[in-house]
Amino acid sequence: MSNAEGFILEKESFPNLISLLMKEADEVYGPKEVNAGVYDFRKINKPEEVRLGEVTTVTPPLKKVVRPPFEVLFKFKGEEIEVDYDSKIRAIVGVHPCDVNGLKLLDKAYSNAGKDPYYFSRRSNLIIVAENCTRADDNCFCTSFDTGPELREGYDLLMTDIGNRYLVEVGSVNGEKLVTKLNLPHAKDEDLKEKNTRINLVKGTIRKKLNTVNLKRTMEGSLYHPIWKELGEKCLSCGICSVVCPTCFCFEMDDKLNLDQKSGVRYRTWDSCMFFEYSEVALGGNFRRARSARIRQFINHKLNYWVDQFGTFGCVGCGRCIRQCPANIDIVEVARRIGGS
Amino acid sequence: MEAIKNQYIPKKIKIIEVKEETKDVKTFKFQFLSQEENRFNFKPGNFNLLSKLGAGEAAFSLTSDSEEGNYFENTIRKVGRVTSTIFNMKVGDILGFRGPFGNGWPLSKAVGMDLVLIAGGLGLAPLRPVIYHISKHRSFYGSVDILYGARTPMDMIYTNEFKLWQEIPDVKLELTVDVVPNGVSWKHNVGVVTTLFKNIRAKPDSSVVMMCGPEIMMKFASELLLRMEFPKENVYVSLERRMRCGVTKCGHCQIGPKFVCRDGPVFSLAEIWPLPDVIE
Amino acid sequence: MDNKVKVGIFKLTSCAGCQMVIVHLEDSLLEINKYVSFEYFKMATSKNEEMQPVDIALVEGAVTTSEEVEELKEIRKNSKVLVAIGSCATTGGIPAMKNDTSQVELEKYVYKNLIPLTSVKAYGLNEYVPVDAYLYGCPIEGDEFLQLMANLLAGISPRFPAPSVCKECKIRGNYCLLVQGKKACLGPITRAGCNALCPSNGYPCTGCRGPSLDSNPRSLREILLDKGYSQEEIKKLFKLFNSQVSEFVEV
Amino acid sequence: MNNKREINIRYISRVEGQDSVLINVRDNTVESVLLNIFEPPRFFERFLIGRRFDEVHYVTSRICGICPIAHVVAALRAVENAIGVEVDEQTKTLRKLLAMSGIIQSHVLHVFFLAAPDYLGYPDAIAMANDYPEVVKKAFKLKKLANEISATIGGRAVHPVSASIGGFLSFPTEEKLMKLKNELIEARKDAEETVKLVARFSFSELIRKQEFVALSKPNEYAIYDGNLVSSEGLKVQEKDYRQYVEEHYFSHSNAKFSNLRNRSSFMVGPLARVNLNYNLLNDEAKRVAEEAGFRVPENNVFKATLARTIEVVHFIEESIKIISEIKIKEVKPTYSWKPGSGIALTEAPRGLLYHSYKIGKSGSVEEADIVTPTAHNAYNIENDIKTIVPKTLILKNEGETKKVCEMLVRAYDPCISCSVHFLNLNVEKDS
Ligand SMILES: Cc1cc2nc3c(=O)[nH]c(=O)nc-3n(C[C@H](O)[C@H](O)[C@H](O)COP(=O)(O)OP(=O)(O)OC[C@H]3O[C@@H](n4cnc5c(N)ncnc54)[C@H](O)[C@@H]3O)c2cc1C
Ligand code: SF4
Ligand code: SF4
Ligand code: SF4
Repeated sequence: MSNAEGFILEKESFPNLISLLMKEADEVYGPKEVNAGVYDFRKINKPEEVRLGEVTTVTPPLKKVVRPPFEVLFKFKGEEIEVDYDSKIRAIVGVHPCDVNGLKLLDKAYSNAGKDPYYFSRRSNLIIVAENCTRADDNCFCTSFDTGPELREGYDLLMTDIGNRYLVEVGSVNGEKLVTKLNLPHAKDEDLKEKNTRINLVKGTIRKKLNTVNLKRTMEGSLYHPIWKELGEKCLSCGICSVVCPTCFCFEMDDKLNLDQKSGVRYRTWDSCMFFEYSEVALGGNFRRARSARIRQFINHKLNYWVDQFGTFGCVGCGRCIRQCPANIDIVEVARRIGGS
Repeated sequence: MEAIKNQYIPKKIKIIEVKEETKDVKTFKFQFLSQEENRFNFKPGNFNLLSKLGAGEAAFSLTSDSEEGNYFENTIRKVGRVTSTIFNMKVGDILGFRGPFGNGWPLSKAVGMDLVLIAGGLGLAPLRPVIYHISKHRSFYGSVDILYGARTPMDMIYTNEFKLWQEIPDVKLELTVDVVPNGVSWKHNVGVVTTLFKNIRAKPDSSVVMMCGPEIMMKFASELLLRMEFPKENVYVSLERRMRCGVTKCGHCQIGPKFVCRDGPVFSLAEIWPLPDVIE
Repeated sequence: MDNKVKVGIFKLTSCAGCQMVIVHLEDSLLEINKYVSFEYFKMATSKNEEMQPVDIALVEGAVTTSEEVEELKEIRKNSKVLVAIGSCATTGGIPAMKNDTSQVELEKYVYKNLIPLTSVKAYGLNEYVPVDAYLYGCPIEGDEFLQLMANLLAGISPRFPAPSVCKECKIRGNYCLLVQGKKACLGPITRAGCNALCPSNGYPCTGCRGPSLDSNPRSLREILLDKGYSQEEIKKLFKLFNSQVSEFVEV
Repeated sequence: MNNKREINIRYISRVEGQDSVLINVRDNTVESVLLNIFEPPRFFERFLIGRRFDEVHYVTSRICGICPIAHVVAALRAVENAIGVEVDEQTKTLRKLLAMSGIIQSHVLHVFFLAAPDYLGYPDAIAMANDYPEVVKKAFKLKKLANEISATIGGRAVHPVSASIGGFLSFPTEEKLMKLKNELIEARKDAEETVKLVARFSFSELIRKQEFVALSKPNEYAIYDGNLVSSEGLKVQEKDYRQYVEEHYFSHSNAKFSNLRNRSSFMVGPLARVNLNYNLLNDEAKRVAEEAGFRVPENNVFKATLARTIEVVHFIEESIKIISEIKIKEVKPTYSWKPGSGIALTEAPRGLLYHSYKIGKSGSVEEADIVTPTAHNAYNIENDIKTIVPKTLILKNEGETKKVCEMLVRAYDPCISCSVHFLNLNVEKDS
C-alpha cells in the first residue's frame, strides 16, 4: 500500500489539512500546549491550536482515544442490557512514530483470544496523520526498538518537517483521498533527500540505548536479582509509568449503579500492576504484595513476557515512563544494570 | 464494522436451587433462561463469570457434572461485594453468566493412569466435575486417591456426597482437618493435607496429580510431591488470580507470560514452577 | 413514605463542607428523596429533635470532645450502617492537626482567658466505633456519595478502589507538579477518587483523601528532600490532613 | 416516656461545646440572656502557626464549608498584604466574581432552605417541594448556577483551589464563561421573583437602635476590600481595624464576642451592607428593592432575608457585567516576597470577615488572627434576644418564644449549619 512518492504541504497551508480533517471526521485531536513547554493531545477546535514538531506528549494519544480511560461497556436496566459502540470517526494529527508503533502493539493485546469489539470499533474509524520526529530528548530511545524516529507503516498520512514545508507521504487509501482533496503537489527528489538528512540528524541525537540483544534471556534470569528489592524501596507505586505507557493495556471492570438501584453501567477503566489492589484476591490474599514484585512485573512484562505473549517487546522506547517517574526509575538503566553492562 | 463477538455481555441465567454447604459457602444450581443455551458443555476445571448487574462480576469454578446439559452449578464462598450479593439471592432470581473459560484438567492425558486429587477447603469445587467424570468413565483410569483437607469439619463442602464417592470402585477418599473444635466428633485424620501423602497409592511414574487449594498449601504439597518423585509434568494445580474480563484483555490474571483465564487456571508444575508471584 | 430508608446526617467537629457537597447535589436531591427520608440533616431540615433509629448514618467530622464520643456511640447504637464522610471523620483530618500541640497551649492561643473545655485529642470515628464504609476527601466527592447511596440502598457493599491520585492526574494529561514543577505534591501516595482536582488546577495534592493502598511515603520524603524541602516542611505537609495516619506520620 | 433531651443529638456546631441560649426570667422580666454560640476557628489560629504563607488560604478554607470562598479570599489578601505582593486587575476581578458566586449561593440557600420553609411552615425545602415544586426547582437552579461559577473560577465549589497568592493557578475557558453568562441572564427572572416571594413573607418585627457595619468603597458595592464604615458615622481604614473592634469573652461561651471600642455591639451582614451602600447597588437591584417596599435604613432585623434577595439580584447583574468584559490572559502567578504583617477585611455572605497574619523570615506564619462574621454578630444577637424576649413572653408561650428567637437568630444566619434548631432554650422562671 505504502507509496514511496510524496507530496508537499506548505506550512502556511497546514491549517487547510486540519480544516479538511474537521470536515471528514467527527473529532480531530492534536498536540496542544497545555502548559508552558508541555504538550498533550486534546480535541482541536481551531486549526491554530495544533502544535507540531514538539517532543513526546504527557499521555499516549492513541491509547487514550482508542481505549479511553473510562469506557462504558454496556448500560443495564433491571436485567436488560444495552450496548452502544462508539463508531465516531476520529482524526488524530501529529502522532509520533513511537505512538503509532505503540498502537500496533495495543492492537495485538486487544485481538488476543478474540477481538475486543469496543476497541476495534474505534480503531477501525481512526485517521492517523503521523509526524516523523525532527527532535528528540534525553529520554527517547526508540532507535533501540526501531520504532522511530521514522515511521514505516501504520499511518494514513505521514508528515516530515523539511524546513518551511512538510513532506507528506501516503499510507492508505484514506490518506490518498485526503491528499487528492487537498490537491497537493508532488514532492521532488531533493525533498525526499531532505527528509532523510533530517531524520538521520535526529537519530544522531538519540543517545539513550537499550541493548535488545539477549534482552529477553537476561530478563528471564533476573527474577531474583537484588535490584528489585532496591527498586521496591524507591518506587512510589503511583502507577504513573503504566498510565503514560502507550502499550499498557490492563483494565479494571466494575459497575456503577444509579439511584433507582436498577439501572446503571458496567465500565472499564485503566488499571496498573503497580497498584496494590490490582493483584488482590479473595480474603486479603495478594500475589504481588511487595512493591518489588510489582515493579518486577511491570519491567518484565515489557521486556520479557510480551515476547512470549505477542512475539515482540512491549516497549516502543517513547521514554514517557522515565520522564514522568517522580522516583527517577529508568527502565533502560534497570535493564542495563541487570545485563551487567 | 464487521461483527465482532462481544465477549463482555453476560447471558441470563436463573437460580433453580440453593444448597447450604457451610456457614459461608453455598452451592447454586443455575439454568439458562433461553432453552437452547442449556445444551452447554464444559470441561472439568473450567470456570465461568457470574454477574449481578450493579454489584459486578466474579469468577467461579464450574462444579457440576460437565456432561449434564440441563443445568450447572457454582459453589460460592461469601468474601466480598459480588459474593455477598449473590449469597442473598434465592431461587428464581436472575444472574448473568459468561464462559466457560479456561483449559480444564488434563483428563485425556490421564487416561490409563492413576489419579491423585488433592484439595484444600473450597479447592474441592473445581475437582468435583472430575469425580463426576470418573464415576461415569471409571474404566478409563487406574486407582483414584482423593485427599481432602479443610480447617475444621464444619468447613468441609459436599459432605453428603462423600459416601457416593467412596462407593465408586477403587476410589479412596481421605479426609483431614487442621483443628477439631471442642464437642465435635471426628473420626478421620488431623493435620495438614500433606500428612495424608503417605497413604497415596498411586505410583509416581504413572499417575497424574490434580490439586487445588490455598496457594501456600499447594506450594508445600508440590514440594513434597516432587520429593516423592512425581514428575513436574504430571502434577497439575489450579490457580486463582484476580480476574476481570475472562478473555485475556484486562491483564489481571497474568503469571509471567501466562494468562490464567486462557492458559490456565490449570497448569502443570513444569510450566510455572517456581511461581514468580505467590499469593500471600 | 414508611418504606423509605431512614437516613441521618450527623456532624461532629467539622466545617460542614461535606454536608454542603450533599446539599449541592441539586440534580439528585429530589431523586434521593424518593427512596430516602432524611431523619437528621441539620443543614437542610429542622425535623430532627431526638435520636430515632436510622438505617444509614452518615457522620461528618472528627471526634474532638468527650461529649462527641458519647454522641457518636449513641449514633452507632441507633444505626444499621454507619458511614464516615470526609477527611475529618475518616482520619481526623484538619481538626486532628491540633493533636500536635498541647491542649493548654491551644486554648491559651485562641482563648485569651481560659474556660473549661472538654476537648480531647481529635480522631476519626473508627477510633471509637466500628465504621462500615468511608467516603474520603476534604470535601467528599458528590459522585462517590451518589454511588454510596445507590449501593447501600440496593444492599450492595460499596467499592471505591484506591490507586494513587497520580493515576487520575496523568489520565487528565497534566504536567507533573512534582517532576516538572518541583512542587511538593502528595499525589503519588494519596488515594484517588477526586479526579486529581487539585493538581489539575495547579495546586499540589495535599493528601486529603488519605493514603493510597501500600503507598510509599518514605520514598516521597527522599524525593522531596532531594528537591530542597526541609524535613520540617515535609512533616508539615504530610501532617496537614493525615496527622493521625500511621503510614504518613512514621516518616 | 423517654426524656427528649437525653436522647437528643445535641447539635455540636463548630464549637467544642454546645450551642444554647439560657434566659433567666424573674417576675416576667428578663434578667439575663446567655447566648452560647459557636467558635468558628476551631484552633485554626494556632495550627496555622508554622505553616507556609502559601498554604494559609488552603487551610483557612476549612474553617467553613459553607462560605469557604470568603475565607480563601480574605486569607489571600491578608497574606499578600503581609508579604508585600500586589495582584493585577484581572486577579482582583476574578476574585470578586468568585466571591460573588459564594454570596449568591449562600443567600439562595438561606432564603430557600431556611427562611422559606420557616415562613411557609415546612420542616425543610424537600418537604416544601411537594407543594411548591416550582419554587424549589428555581432555588436549585440558582444555587447550582452559583456553584458552577465558583467551580469554574475556583476549581471547586466547596474549598476552591485555584485562587492562590499572587493570582490564579488555572483559568476558565472562554466557552465555559459564555455558558455561565447565558445562564446568568436566564437567572435574572428567577432572582427577581425570589425578591417578590420573600417580600410577601409576614416578617416579625424587631426594631432596636443599633449600629450597622460594613465595608464601603466610593465607586463600588464593596465586598473585596474597602474601608469600614458604620451607620453611626464610623470610618476606619482596613489596617486600623483592631483599634476599633474589640473582642471580649464570656465565661458561658466558647465564642468570642465583638464590640466597637467604647460602644456596644453591632450588626454586620446583608442588611448592614444594603443599608450602608444602597446607592452603590446597581439599578436592577434598586428597582426590585423599591418594588418590594424596601426602604433604607431598614431597621427591622428580620428583613435581613429580604436584603439577601436584593443582593442576589445585584450580584447576578455584576457577574454578568464582569464576564462580558473580561478577556482572560493566562498568566501564572510570579512574585517575590518579604516578611511582614498584614490584615484583610472582606465581606463574606454573612458579613464582615477579618484575617490577619504575621509572616516570618522563613516564610511561615508567626501570628494569626481571624474574626468571622458570626463572631462579629454574636453580641448583637444576644442584645436582640434581650429586647425581643420580654415582648414575646407576653404570649405566655415558651414554644412561641423559642420560635421567634430561632427565627431571629436565623435572620442573622450565623452559619447555616448551626442555625437550624440549635437553640436549646431554657427559660428559668423564678417565682
Ligand atoms: C479461576 C477462578 C476460580 C474461582 N472459583 C471460585 C469458586 O469456585 N468459588 C468461590 O467462592 N470463589 C472462586 N474464585 C474466587 C472468586 O472469584 C473471588 O472470591 C471473588 O471474585 C470475590 O469477589 P467479591 O466481589 O465477592 O469480593 P470483593 O468485594 O471484590 O473483595 C474480596 C477480595 O477479593 C478480591 N477479588 C476481587 N475480584 C476478584 C477475582 N475476580 N478473583 C480473585 N479475587 C478477587 C478483592 O480484591 C478483595 O480482596 C475463583 C477465582 C478464580 C480466578
Ligand atoms: S512511575 Fe516510577 S514511582 Fe511511579 S510506579 Fe512507576 S516506577 Fe514506580
Ligand atoms: S515502557 Fe516506558 S519507554 Fe517503553 S513504551 Fe512504555 S512508557 Fe514508553
Ligand atoms: S502532579 Fe502530583 S498527582 Fe499529578 S502526577 Fe505529579 S505527583 Fe502525581
